[in-house]
Amino acid sequence: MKKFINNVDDVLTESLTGFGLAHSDILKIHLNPNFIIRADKSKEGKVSLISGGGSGHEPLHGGFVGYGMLDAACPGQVFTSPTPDQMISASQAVDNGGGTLFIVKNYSGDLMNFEMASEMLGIENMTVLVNDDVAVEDSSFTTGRRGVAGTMIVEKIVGSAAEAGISLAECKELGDHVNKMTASMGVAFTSCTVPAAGKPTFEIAPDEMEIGVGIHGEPGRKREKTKSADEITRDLVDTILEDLKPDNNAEVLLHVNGFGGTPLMELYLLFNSAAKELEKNKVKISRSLVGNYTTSLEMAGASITLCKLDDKILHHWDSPVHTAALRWGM
Amino acid sequence: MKKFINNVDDVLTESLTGFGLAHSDILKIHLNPNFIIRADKSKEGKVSLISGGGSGHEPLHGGFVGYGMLDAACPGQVFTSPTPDQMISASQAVDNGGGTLFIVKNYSGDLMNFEMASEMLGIENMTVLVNDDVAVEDSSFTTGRRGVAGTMIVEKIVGSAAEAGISLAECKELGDHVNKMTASMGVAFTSCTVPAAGKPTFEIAPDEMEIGVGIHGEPGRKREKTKSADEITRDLVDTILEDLKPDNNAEVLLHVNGFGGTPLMELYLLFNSAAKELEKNKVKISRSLVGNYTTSLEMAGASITLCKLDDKILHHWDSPVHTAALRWGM
Amino acid sequence: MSSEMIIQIIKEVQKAYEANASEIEKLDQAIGDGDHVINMRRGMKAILEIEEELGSLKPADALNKIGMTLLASIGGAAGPLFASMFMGMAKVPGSDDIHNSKTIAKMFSSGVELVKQRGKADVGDKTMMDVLIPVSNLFSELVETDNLSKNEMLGQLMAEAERGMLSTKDIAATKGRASYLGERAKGHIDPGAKSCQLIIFTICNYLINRGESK
Amino acid sequence: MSSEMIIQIIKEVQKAYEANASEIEKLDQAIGDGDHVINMRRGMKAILEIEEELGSLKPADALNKIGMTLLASIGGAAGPLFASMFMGMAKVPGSDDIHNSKTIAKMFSSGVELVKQRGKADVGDKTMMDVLIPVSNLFSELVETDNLSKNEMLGQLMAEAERGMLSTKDIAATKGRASYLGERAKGHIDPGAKSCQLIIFTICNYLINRGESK
Ligand SMILES: Nc1ncnc2c1ncn2[C@@H]1O[C@H](COP(=O)(O)OP(=O)(O)O)[C@@H](O)[C@H]1O
Ligand SMILES: Nc1ncnc2c1ncn2[C@@H]1O[C@H](COP(=O)(O)OP(=O)(O)O)[C@@H](O)[C@H]1O
Ligand SMILES: [Mg+2]
Ligand SMILES: [Mg+2]
Ligand SMILES: [Mg+2]
Ligand SMILES: [Mg+2]
Repeated sequence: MKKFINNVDDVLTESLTGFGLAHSDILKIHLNPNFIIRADKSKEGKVSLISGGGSGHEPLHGGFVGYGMLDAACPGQVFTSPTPDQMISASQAVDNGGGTLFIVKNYSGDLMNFEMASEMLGIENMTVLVNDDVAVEDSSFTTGRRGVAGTMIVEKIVGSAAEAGISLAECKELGDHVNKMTASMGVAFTSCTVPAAGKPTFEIAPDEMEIGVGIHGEPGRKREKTKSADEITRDLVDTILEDLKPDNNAEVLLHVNGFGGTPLMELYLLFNSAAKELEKNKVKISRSLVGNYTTSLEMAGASITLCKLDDKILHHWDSPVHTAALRWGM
Repeated sequence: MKKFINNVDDVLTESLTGFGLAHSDILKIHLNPNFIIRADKSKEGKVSLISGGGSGHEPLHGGFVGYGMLDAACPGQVFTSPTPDQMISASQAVDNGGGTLFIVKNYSGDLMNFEMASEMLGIENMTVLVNDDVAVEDSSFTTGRRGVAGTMIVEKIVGSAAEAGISLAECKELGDHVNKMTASMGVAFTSCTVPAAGKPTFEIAPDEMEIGVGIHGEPGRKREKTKSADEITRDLVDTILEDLKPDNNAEVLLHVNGFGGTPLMELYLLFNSAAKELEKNKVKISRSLVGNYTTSLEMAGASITLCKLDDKILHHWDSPVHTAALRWGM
Repeated sequence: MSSEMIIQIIKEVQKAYEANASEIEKLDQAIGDGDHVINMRRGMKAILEIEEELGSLKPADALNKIGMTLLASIGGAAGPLFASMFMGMAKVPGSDDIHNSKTIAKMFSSGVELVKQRGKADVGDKTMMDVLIPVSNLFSELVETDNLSKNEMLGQLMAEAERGMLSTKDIAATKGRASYLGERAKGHIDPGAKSCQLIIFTICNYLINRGESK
Repeated sequence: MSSEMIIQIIKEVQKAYEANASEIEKLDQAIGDGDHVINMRRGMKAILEIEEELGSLKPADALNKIGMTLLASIGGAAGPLFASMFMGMAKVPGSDDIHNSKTIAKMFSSGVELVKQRGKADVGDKTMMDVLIPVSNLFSELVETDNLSKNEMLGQLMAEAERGMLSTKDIAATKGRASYLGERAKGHIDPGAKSCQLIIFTICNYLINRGESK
C-alpha cells in the first residue's frame, strides 16, 4: 500500500485538519467527535441540513458544507458510518431553531447510526434516505438500494431550498422527491485499498470489470470482461432509464462521477457516450456535472447519474452555492 | 489497460466532444485542428491568452478556458505537445486586436511547436515560459526546469489582469513575474498508462516512490523507499523554499495538486503536513488550493506548489473566474 | 459476575479476535466492505481505555457504559448492534447482582431482543442474528433444564453458535451489505456471525476454564 | 529523385519502423515519456494519406508539403525537428531536379542545419543530432572524394549513423526530455537518435538494393 499517510490511525484526523486549514474561510472542523460545520452561522429559523457517512468518498460530504448546501457533515472512519454522538453534537452546534434534516445514504450501518442519533437528539428532526443505486434490486425483503452519487444532488437541491426558508417537513418532502427523480449506476475497473486494511478490498482480473459496483468496493450486479465505453454506458444508462422512465424529451441533469482513479479525460469521454445514448432515447440533457464527487478512495471507475428535472429542481440546482467542492453564483 | 475508451485513436476527439457538450455554456470545441475557445467573445482590445500542451493533464488547460483565465487552449495528443497549426487557428479565432500571449510549459517539444506558431502567426504575440519544477536543476547547459502545476497559477493571475485590460507587454511581464514567484515539486507512487501505449510508462516497486517526478511520468530526481507523508512533504517543501527563499512571515498560496490517482483525503492530509512544515519555516499560508488540477492521467502521487504573494498577485488570484475547473466570484 | 469479570472477558475476546482477525477480515472483504475487524478492534480498544472507570461501576452501569462506548467508537452496522446488545443486557432487573445462569440468560435474551429491534433482521437473513437468536433461545431453554452441568450447558451453547455461524454460509443475504450480492454471497460465512460465534466461544471457554481452575 | 521515390522511401521507412517499434518505444519509455513511436507513426500515416497529392508535386514542393504535414501531425519535440529537416532540404537550389549525390548531400546538410537551429542541440547532447550531424558531415566529405562507388559511400554513411546512435548510449543528456534524468540517462540509447539511424539505414539500404536491381 502506497499512500500519503503518517500513521494509519491518524489518517482521518490529519486529513480533516488539513481540510479545515485549506477552507477556513467557509468551514470549521471539530475533532472528537468529528464533524464539519459552516464557519458562519446561518439564518435564524433555517432548517439545518446534516449528512454524513464513511470517509473515503471525498469530497462527499464535507466538501458540500457551506452556503446553499449542508450545514454540517459527520465523517466516519474510512467506509464506516459515523456514530450517533457525531450527529448529535453536529446538530447541536448548527441548530438555528428550524429543526434538523438528516440526509442519509441507505446502508444498514448509516441507517442505524442516524436512527439512534435521531432518537437521542433533543431537536426536532426528520430523515431523507437516499437510495439512487439502481444496480441493486429494491425489494421489501432486502436492505434495498444503496445511496450513491445522487446524494449530492439531493444535498444541493434541499440545501438551496432550506436556504430559501422552507420548513423541515417541506425539506423532507423535497428531498424524498429528488431522490425519487434520481438514479445512478457505476462500474469499477480496479479495487481501492482502505488504509487500515492495507490491501485491496477485492481482486479483479486485468480484463474484468465490476458492473453495478458500490462506492465501498462492494461487488455489484455482475462481473464481466471489459467492453468499450459506449457499450458500458449503454448498460448503465439503459438500466437507469428503465427505472426513471422519463417522458419523451424529458429534461435531465447528467452527472458523470469518477470514483477517484479515473482520469478526467475518460470521464468526459463517458459523458460523450452517455449523451449519444440519451439522444437515442429522446432524453434532453439540460444540466451536467462531470468530475470526482462521490469517490471510493482511488478506485478506477465511474458512475452515471440522471436526475429528472422539473422547474423546482432546476431552480434549486442553479441557485448559488459556496462549498469546498461545489461553487457557483457567488 | 482498463480505460473508458472506444478506440485508442479516438480518445482525444471523443473526450473533447464530451467536454464541449458538458460545458457548452462557457466554451466551444473546434476539431481538426483541435482547440477550445470561450463561448462568448471577450472585450475588444483584450490580450488573448492561449495555452496548450499534451493532453492527459486535465483539467489543465481546457478546464481553465473562460472568463478571467484563458481565451483558448490547444490540446495535443496524450503527453505530446500540440502542433503549430492548432495555436495559429486558435489565435485567429479569439483575436480581439490586443495581441496574443502564449503560456507555454518548458519542454523542448512545447517550446518548439509554440515557437513555430509564433513565427508563422500574423498576429503580434509574446510568450511566457513556465518552469516552476524545482526537481530539475536549472542551468544554461540543459533544457532547464519543467513547467508543472504552477502553470495554472500563471494562467489565473495573467488571465485576471488581461481581463482588466492591461497590454500584451504587461501581461508578458506579469506572467514572467508570477513564474519567478512560483515553485513546485512532485512525487509519484505509480506510473500512468498512455492509452496509445497500452502499458505503464514506467515500472516502480510496491515500496518505492519517484521523488521529483515530471507530469508525464518522466523519472525524477531519485527513487526512494516510500516514507511518511510528513517526511515526503519535508523533502518537497524544503527544496521549494530553498529555491523561493521567502522572507520571514512571507505570505504564500499553497497548492497541493493531485496527479489523478490519489484520493482527496490524502491530498488534504498532505496539505496538513505542508502547513506544519511551512509554520516551522515561518511562512504564512494566505491562500490555498487542493485538488487534481495538473494531472498525469491516473498516476498516484501529488505535487506541492508555493507561490509567493504580493498585493498584485493576491488581487488577481481573488478576482472572479468562471471556467470548467475553477470558478469563484461569479 | 462483576465489572472486573466483564473486563476480563473483553480482554479474552480481544485476544481471540486478534488470533482470528485475518480470517474474519477475509469474510468481510468477500461479501462486505472489509472493515469489520477494524471496527471491532476500535470498539474493544475504546472499552479498555476506560477500564478503570468501568471497574468502579456496578455491572448494569458498566454494561450501559460499554454500550455507549461501543456506539461512539465502532460505527458501521456493527456499532449500533453490539451497543444494543449491551444496553439490552443492562435493562434486565437484577442484572446488577447476578449469581445464577437464569439471570444471565434473561440478560442475553434481552440484549438479543434489542439488537433485533435495531437491525430488523431475523434468522435466515445471513447476519449475526443467525448466531444470536438460536443461542439465546437455547440458553433460555437450557437454564430451565435440570440435571445439566454448567460445563455441559456451555458446551451446548458453543455448539449452537457454531451451527448458527455455519448456517450463514450457503444462503443469500437479505440484510446488511452482503444483500447487495444476491446469489454471489452464497458460499461465504457472514463476518458478523463469525464474530458473534467467536465471542460466544471465547466467553464459554473462559467460563469453563475458570470453573475448572477453581 | 522523384516525388514517387520519396513516397516509396517513406513506405520503406514505415515498414522498418514497425519492425523496430517496440525497441524504440522502450527507449523513450526508459528516458523520455514513451510516445516517440506513436508520434512518428502518426507523422508517417499523415504523409501517406496525401500520397496522391504529393505524387503530383515537384520534389521541392513535395518536401515542403511533407514538412508542413509532419509539423501538423507529429507534435512533441520530434514534430518541429523532422518538419525542419524536410523544409531545410527543400531550400537547396536545384533540389527540384537532382541527379547527383552532391545535390543530395547539400540538401541533407541544409536540412540538418535547420533542425539544429530549431532544436539548439549539438553533438554530445544525446539527441538525434548525434546521428544527423556526423552523417551530414561525412556525406558532404564523401561526395567530394573520387574513386568511391555509390554503394561504398552508402555503406560508410550507414556505419556513421550506427556509430552516432551508439554514442548516445553512455552519456548524460543535456537537451530534450532525457536531460531531466541527469546521470540516470546513461546506459540508454536516445530514441530520436535511434529513429534517425533507422531511417538513414533504411534509405541507404533501399538505394543499394535499387542500384543492384537495376
Ligand atoms: N440489519 C442487520 N441486523 C443484524 N446484523 C446486521 C445487520 N446489518 C449488518 N449486520 C451485521 O453486521 C456485519 C457487518 O458489520 P461491519 O462490517 O462492522 O459494518 P458495515 O457492514 O457497515 O461495514 C454483517 O456481517 C452482519 O452480520
Ligand atoms: N532540442 C532538441 N534537439 C534535437 N533533438 C531533440 C531535442 N529535444 C528532443 N530531441 C529528440 O526528440 C526525441 C524525442 O521525441 P518525442 O518522444 O517524439 O518527443 P517528446 O520528447 O516531446 O515526447 C529525443 O529522443 C531526441 O532525440
Ligand atoms: Mg463499513
Ligand atoms: Mg511527448
Ligand atoms: Mg464491513
Ligand atoms: Mg517522447
